[in-house]
Amino acid sequence: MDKPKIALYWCASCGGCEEAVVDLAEKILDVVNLVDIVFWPVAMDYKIEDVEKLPDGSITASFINGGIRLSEHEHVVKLLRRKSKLVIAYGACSAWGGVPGLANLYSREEIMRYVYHEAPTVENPEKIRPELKTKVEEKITLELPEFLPRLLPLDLVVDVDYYIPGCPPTPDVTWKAIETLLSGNLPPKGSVLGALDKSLCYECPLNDTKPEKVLIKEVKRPHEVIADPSKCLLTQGLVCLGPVTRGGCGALCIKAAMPCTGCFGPLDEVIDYGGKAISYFASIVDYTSEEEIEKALGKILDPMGVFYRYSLPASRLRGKIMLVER
Amino acid sequence: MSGEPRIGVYICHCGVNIAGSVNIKEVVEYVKNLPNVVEVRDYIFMCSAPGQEIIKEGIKKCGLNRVVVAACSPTMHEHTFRNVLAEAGLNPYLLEMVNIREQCSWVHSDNRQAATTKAKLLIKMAVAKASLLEPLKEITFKVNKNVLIIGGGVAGLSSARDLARKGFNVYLIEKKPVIGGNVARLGRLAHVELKGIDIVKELLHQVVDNPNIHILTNTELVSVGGSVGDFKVKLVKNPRYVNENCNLCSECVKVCPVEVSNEYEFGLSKRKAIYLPYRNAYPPIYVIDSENCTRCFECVKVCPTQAINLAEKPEEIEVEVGAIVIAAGHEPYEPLIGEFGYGVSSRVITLFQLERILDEDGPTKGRLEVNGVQPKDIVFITCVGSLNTTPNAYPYCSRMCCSSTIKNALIIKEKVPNANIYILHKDIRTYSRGDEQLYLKAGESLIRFARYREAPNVIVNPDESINVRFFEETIQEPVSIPADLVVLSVGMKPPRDIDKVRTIVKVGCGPEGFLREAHLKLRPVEAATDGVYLAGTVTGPKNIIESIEAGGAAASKVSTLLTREEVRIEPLIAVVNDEKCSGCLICVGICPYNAIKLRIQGDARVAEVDPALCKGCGACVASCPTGAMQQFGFKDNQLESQVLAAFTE
Amino acid sequence: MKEVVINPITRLEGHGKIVIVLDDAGNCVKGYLQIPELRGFEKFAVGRHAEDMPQITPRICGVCPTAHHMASTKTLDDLYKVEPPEPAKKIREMVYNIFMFEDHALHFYILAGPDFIVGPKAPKEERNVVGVIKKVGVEVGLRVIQTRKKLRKLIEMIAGKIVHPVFGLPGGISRPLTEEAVETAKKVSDEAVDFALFTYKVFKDVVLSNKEYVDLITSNAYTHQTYYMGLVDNKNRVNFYDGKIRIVSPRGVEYAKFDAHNYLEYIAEHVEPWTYIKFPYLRKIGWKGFIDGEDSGIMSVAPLARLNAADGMATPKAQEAYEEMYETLGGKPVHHTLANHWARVIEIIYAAERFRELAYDPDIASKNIRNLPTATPDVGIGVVEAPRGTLIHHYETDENGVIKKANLLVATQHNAARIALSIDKAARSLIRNGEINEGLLNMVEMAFRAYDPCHACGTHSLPGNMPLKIYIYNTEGQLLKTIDRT
Amino acid sequence: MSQDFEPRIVVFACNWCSYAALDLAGTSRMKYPPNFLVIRVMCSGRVDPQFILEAFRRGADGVLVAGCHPGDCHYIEGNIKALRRMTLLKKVLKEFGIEEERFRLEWISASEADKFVRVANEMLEEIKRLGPLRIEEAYQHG
Repeated sequence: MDKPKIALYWCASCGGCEEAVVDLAEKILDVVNLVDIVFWPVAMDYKIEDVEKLPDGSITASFINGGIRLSEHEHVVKLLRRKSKLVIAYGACSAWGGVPGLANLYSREEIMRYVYHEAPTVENPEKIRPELKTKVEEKITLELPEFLPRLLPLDLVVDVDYYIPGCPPTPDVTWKAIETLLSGNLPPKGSVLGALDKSLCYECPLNDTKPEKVLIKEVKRPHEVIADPSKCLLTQGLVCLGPVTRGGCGALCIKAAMPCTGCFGPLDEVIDYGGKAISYFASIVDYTSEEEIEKALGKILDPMGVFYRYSLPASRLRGKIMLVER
Repeated sequence: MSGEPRIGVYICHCGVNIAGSVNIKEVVEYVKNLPNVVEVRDYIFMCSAPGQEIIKEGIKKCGLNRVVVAACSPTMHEHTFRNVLAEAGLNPYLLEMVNIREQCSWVHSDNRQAATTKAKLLIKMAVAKASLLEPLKEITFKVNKNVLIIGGGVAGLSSARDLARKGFNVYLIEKKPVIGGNVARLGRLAHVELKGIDIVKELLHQVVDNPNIHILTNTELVSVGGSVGDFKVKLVKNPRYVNENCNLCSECVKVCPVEVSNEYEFGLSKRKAIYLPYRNAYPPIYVIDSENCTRCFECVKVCPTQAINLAEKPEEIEVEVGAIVIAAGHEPYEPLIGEFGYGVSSRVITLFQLERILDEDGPTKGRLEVNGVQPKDIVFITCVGSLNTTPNAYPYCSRMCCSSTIKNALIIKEKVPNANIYILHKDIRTYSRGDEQLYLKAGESLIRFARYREAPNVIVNPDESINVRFFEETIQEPVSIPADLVVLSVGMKPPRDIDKVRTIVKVGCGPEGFLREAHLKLRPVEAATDGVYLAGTVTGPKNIIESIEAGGAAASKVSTLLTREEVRIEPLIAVVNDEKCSGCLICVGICPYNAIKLRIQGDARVAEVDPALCKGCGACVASCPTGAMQQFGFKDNQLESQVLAAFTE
Repeated sequence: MKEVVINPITRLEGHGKIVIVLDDAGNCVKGYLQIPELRGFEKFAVGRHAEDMPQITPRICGVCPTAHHMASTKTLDDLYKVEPPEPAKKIREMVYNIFMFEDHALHFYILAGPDFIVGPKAPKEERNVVGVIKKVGVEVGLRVIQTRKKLRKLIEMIAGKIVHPVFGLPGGISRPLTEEAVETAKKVSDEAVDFALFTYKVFKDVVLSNKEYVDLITSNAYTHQTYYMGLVDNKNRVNFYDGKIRIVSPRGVEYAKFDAHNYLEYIAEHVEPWTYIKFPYLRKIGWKGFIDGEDSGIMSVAPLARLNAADGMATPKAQEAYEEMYETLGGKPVHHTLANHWARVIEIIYAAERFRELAYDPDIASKNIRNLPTATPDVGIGVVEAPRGTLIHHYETDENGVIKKANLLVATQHNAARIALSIDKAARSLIRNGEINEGLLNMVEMAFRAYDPCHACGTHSLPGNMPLKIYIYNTEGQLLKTIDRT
Repeated sequence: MSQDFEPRIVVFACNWCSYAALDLAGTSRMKYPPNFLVIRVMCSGRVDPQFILEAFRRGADGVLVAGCHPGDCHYIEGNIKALRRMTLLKKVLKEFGIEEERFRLEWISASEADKFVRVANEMLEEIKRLGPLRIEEAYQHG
């Protein structure tokens, strides 16, 4: 019988997800023997047109990484959805928007203006900007895809069957997910593949160093302390999102004495990662007076960058509500 | 049980209270089309017997598995309707109430349309939540048959007596080394040929030889865990340094070099560091106050029975009880130095000091004398420390002072027939049985009553003589009375460190610091915390009769609880999903009741909620980072469904 | 007029698109490279905690995250005016050289390999890693995969994560090395040096021994006379981690040498309406359009540029190879785009040697890895040499270290203009009289691939052919015909 | 803003103080605007910021969290936990571009029906001035 057909595609991603796949190293050859890759722009030169020729639903699974930032991304993922039995959001950007999703704190106009007009190196007296259509001297028109007003996670554009978390997913997580998919008995739609159903604390080597009551008096920013690598970072005052973040990465950052920033995203019951994160974190700030609480939490000057670093476009409010767009 | 939700919605008119400003018809039509709703009924009074029948009938006929009642506030009738469900064979927690009276019809009676629209939305939200309700099992504990009574005054003693007689095991703890509280030091009482100590003795002798009663003096409360029916109590018994072998031979007292003023005699006499607080004190054993003792060991040397052990250490005691009675009593109001000349002249004393002086067992063996001289012109001033007489006085009436003042005036008249006695009062409140007669008798005995509004001025002259000046309200003239004894009828105030006790047992208090009842009129001897009862003056001024009554009342309340085999508490508590819990410990630090512990499960730790300790605040749920912690009746999805329903059209 | 679209070609942080315009005679009159990619990092950096930037900016590129992480971390040192302890600097530089080594090695074997080891005109089914392995032997192929794996594992041990490292903090790094890491580093560094020298041998045997390739390298199609930019140490030798920015003219004379703090004086960016990428150029010379020569501000970065901009290499074996290249290609500077591959091999040797020097330095095991900042932050500028060229980060913050302004000059960007030149020139000189065959198109792509734009590393990494389709439109945009390269 | 705009405001009220205060407002026949929809919780400490974000997401023009005064919490310190969370949530809402007038945390004891009425009127007025929070529109493409 035919090998399952697989497509891989990137949207607004950094390529780290591709690296993660390449980091399967020898295993990647096993994968290749098990499946037919019918579309992978990064690796092979099949064209979008080739995909369009395929019958609907003929691709077994499409792995899509990166958020939806350009009209082109939107177009391709809709095409892949049509052609695929399963669509899998691969990596944090595709699942919740990822770091580039922080762009949702600014309007398209603000971004364009800064990048092409205001950045200190830019010399652009005629205030030129990239245009969707440009007629060049050779009298042909060069086209660019539209830079959408918001970055969107994949599941706000097409129906998503499974998620593989991480920025990027570790080879281990990727491999586990692939095994699950090949195993035949698929988990319920919407499941997260390859990772744990518990938070990072569950697998964190420092979890046992916590005192019985985890309460903190002083919030510290990473550059302010030399953290003790053998003690729970949260109890050292660092904002560690391990408790609210899905486990499965192997606590890599913690092992480097850096707090978890949440790239594996929330657990199933959580509807707004950042909302849950602030709820948990604020709760353990051990003060009772308004002033002291305000003072302690005042150390966090960038709640969005800290609590929504990978999930702003998937948050309940998606990003900043632009007055200009009201 | 649950399965596909089949919801019945029952809308109450509450006469015109709801129907008057909410268009019930319109609401009924609207509700019919809500998801999962299979029956909608309205009725003039849902809480009435026929109303309840309508619901039971619906549950049976339409096979409902969820019920929404739109009526008054749940605080009013949630229990009523839960019982209705139970009687119809449905789990009582499959009920959701909608408050369309207090929070809708009554506040929007000026806008029928708005009230109707709001009622619709509120019901819609409730229906959404109801679809997600789950059957819950009430939490039950076996009831422990022991009782802890805090305070060895007459209220505590009478509680102890009654409970012990009913066969319950009683632990009676008293902070002081003596039992009997304030009453034990009162002299002759009104209407009866008894002294305060006789009352205490009488109660004691009904108590001490009862094997069910364990009296612990010098004992204080350390902590209370658990809840109604099943409290875990930690006590500490401070050393008395003298044991039961003591035969009161008083050799030790003779050799003790330390002499201090005796607080039990209100400073009227001195005592040694080893002492008996007052004559006939119970237990009849000397006690050493470690603060003043110099550890000279003289007493140890002379003690013929080797009853003294200075090495004695505080002892931790743990007891398990089903109920707790707080009978911590009160303290007499202590006038400030200079207040009515108190502390300035030894001729100015309080009513309690007078009680001691007139007591045959007291420092003067009952002789009325001040500095060795018998006073002749005696002025009582009532309402000292009460009725805002002075800036730092309490606002309330202390109830017993008027009668007690008159009683003592009459006793003096007996002892010193030619004494001139004035009683300066704001108002005479001899409300207790027989006291009015005392008042009349006093009049006949030529005890003079004068009324003041502005606090009298007690002038201590250089020659130690005293004049009491005040404006007499009846004759409307300023008056000055020479006095060689001024008695201040002081009121009652909450006992010192009552706050320590009430925070340990978790009981609220009123503005003056007396403990607060669950309901002033309906539940006067119960605290808001289940399983905790209040007896005697700890809730406010009372006379002896009232205190002993209260003790008895508390005892009978306790026994109704303890005669039950088990207690049930609402299961609206936190619960952990082991599959999701990651053992991060966040909840443990959040719980105010230490109700969450970690349990090893397989290779991992998971949180575990102790249903006996959890009070169902839900703080741990909101702080749980994974959503593993939820609260029955208030789960995330249930609350979210209400939010959703409020908007999605 | 006709238009040929090659879409997508190998990637540069987003899909690259080559558009080739033919005149009616079928001769190419213009080749365009379009980069449809924009995410706005410079804008949404505003409002972030500065110390988070070393974790945010690597998300610009998951292929060279270590470069962004390091540039950002150095920018924080500068921002908080805190000098890391020597051991911390050495550990950072070691990690950085490991990264440069594995990134270059991967490119040489897996991306460029097929072009050179197998041959540009060789049948497509062989022009991939399998073909490379056939040519150099299976054990070598495995050795490539295994070495890469070991190196990346080592980086993970020290930096936390390989893709998007986390260990950089102002004033040093987050934690000392574990004993395991110290020992592994020594062992692996020895292997790295052997592997580097072996790679150089392969390059000489397979590439330089083949006259066809050498001609290709030196062919005019791939030659542009532009300025060259790179970091140099105090002896003007190539350094990846730190140093001054040096620029030499097309004639090879030093045009400028400056501290990164002054980058704004020298570098400006030009905006075109038909692509999202900005084109950096030399501000003082100015933007003269897509032309090369001394009067055009267009400059070039990456291996060849670095070697051109420096006077030599800081390690012995690398220095030998350096001299050998310039002898062979007739002195400095070398303008042949494809010589980038050669330069890259030389840098592989340098990276390996430097890695070994540091791995055996006792400081690496030191616990003194951090100085806490005390100064109030205001402005910070940091620079490193990414595999693909000079990378500059520039942040301005308030007194609490919250970003108010950010400017990022990404390596590949510096090459954007020259890449555009290359595509145009290659297309024009290779596509004549409507003759568009696969070999030619691949050679057009080679012009592009020589710069090792991000993600090219993925290309050819799988067995199987790599078809390329060409669409020929008329100016009305009607499809005239398609040429299928399979 | 158009006068016919009737904001919809969600109230999370703790069972012991604020919910009782709302009942008291009723029993005392006070009047307040009908725009407030109450969700009852046992303690303000149960309120998860996620609920508030969800409410705004679904179209709430404002959200009020009401609990017992500090020190009066039926559960000792639940309201303080709410205070901690809402302090941080306020910062986040600001970043989301939601005006501060749209979200309030108030201490309302069982006897302070009048305080609820005052707060309700204030909130309504301020939110009417701000106009509706049209989140969906803010995310239309183009």
